[in-house]
Amino acid sequence: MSSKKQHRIFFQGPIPAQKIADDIQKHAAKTNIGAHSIFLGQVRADELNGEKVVAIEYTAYELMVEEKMAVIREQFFEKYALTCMHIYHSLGRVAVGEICLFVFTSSAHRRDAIDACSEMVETIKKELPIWGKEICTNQSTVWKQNN
Amino acid sequence: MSSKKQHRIFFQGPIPAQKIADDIQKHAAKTNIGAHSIFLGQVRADELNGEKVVAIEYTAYELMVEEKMAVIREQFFEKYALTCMHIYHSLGRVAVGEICLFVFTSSAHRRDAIDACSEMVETIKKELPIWGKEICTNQSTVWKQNN
Amino acid sequence: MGIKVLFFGSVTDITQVGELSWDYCADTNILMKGLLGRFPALANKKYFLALNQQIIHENCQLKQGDTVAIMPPYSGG
Amino acid sequence: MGIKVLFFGSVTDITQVGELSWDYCADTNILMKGLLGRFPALANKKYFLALNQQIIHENCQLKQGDTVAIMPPYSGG
Repeated sequence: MSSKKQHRIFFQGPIPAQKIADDIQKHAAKTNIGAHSIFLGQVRADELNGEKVVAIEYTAYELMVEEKMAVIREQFFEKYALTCMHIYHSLGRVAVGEICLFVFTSSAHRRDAIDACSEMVETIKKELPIWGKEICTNQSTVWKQNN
Repeated sequence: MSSKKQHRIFFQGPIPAQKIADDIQKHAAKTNIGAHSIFLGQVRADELNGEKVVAIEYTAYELMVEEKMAVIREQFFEKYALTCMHIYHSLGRVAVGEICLFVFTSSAHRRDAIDACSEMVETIKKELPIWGKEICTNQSTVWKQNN
Repeated sequence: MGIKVLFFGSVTDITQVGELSWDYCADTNILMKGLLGRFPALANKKYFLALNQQIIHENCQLKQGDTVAIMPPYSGG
Repeated sequence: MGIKVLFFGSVTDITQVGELSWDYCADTNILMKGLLGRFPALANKKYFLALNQQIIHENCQLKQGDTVAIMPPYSGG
């Protein structure tokens, strides 16, 4: 792990749509890519005890996330023929309608990018020490639970 | 079919990264969405008989594509709990490194968007009367074959 | 009106045109016989037929103004 | 140096702090006994332990300067 480049995945606040466009554009130069798969998590206006969620506030055990991601990245590049993989997760407050997770995989042929992206979303939810606190209209808060 | 809104999927030339960002941004107002899944097809610099591909030129039986897509859309909205689904396919010339296919599905929970997007990519390749002609550096051309 | 015949993809390498008007004929078998007479190289092609935008797998009756498309395997995406 | 203890997510609702220094103790069982004494509500929580960023499932020896994290189920994404 120590020899691996640490990939920072955290992004302070919401992930702007413009960043997604810029990241896609950057890959135009990689002409061995035939397929990109992107997953975006968007904060949903759920209702909790009759109160609407207005934002989620994310915290994480950042050092552990980075160490885990280095191992996970390695596993994914072994399992899938990926050209590249970029992952961003918000920290701090992300309002309803904003993007909190951005997973971006690229490969020569479509199945690698698609399958890796799908598996990575599940892996992030299951394996990374990140917590979301849902903040409601009346300022009450509920710790998010993943399913 | 006749009662269904026809969704135009064709896009003249390459699909700009900025369009993708704009389309994502438009969905910020739909606060029942929790997940977006995006697939992008990018023209790859394959080598054919020792010549590099520089572009693909797409043609389609447009009327049949539109009629088929109306039926396929209906099937997907029945099968998956989607909030929305947008599909764009290029017509005409798309150079290496440019985007020729953009599939964008959104749902409250991630599996619907991810599974629908993945299945739609396969459906497009298999079911839509669209043809790609690969154009090489020496101007020779080869009709693309899907696998 | 006759029959409108459309050609797509690599089939147009043989026909050199994307569309032509064909004298009315009773069914798709007769139409294809005529087309193969005019474009013999079609015999070596793999293709599907669509009648009025619907794929057909067997001989179909034709009526005036119908559209028949001769399409090689798809390669979109 | 002692042991650095980190709290995350809903566990911080109980501890009110995200981090504290704890006197050195020999293993994680002893550490948790001490923490449960100080934060009795932890007993009703579901949580995992990580020792130096590695999830542990059983009692582990501790050494000076180790970091132990008390983490409720993850809810990222």
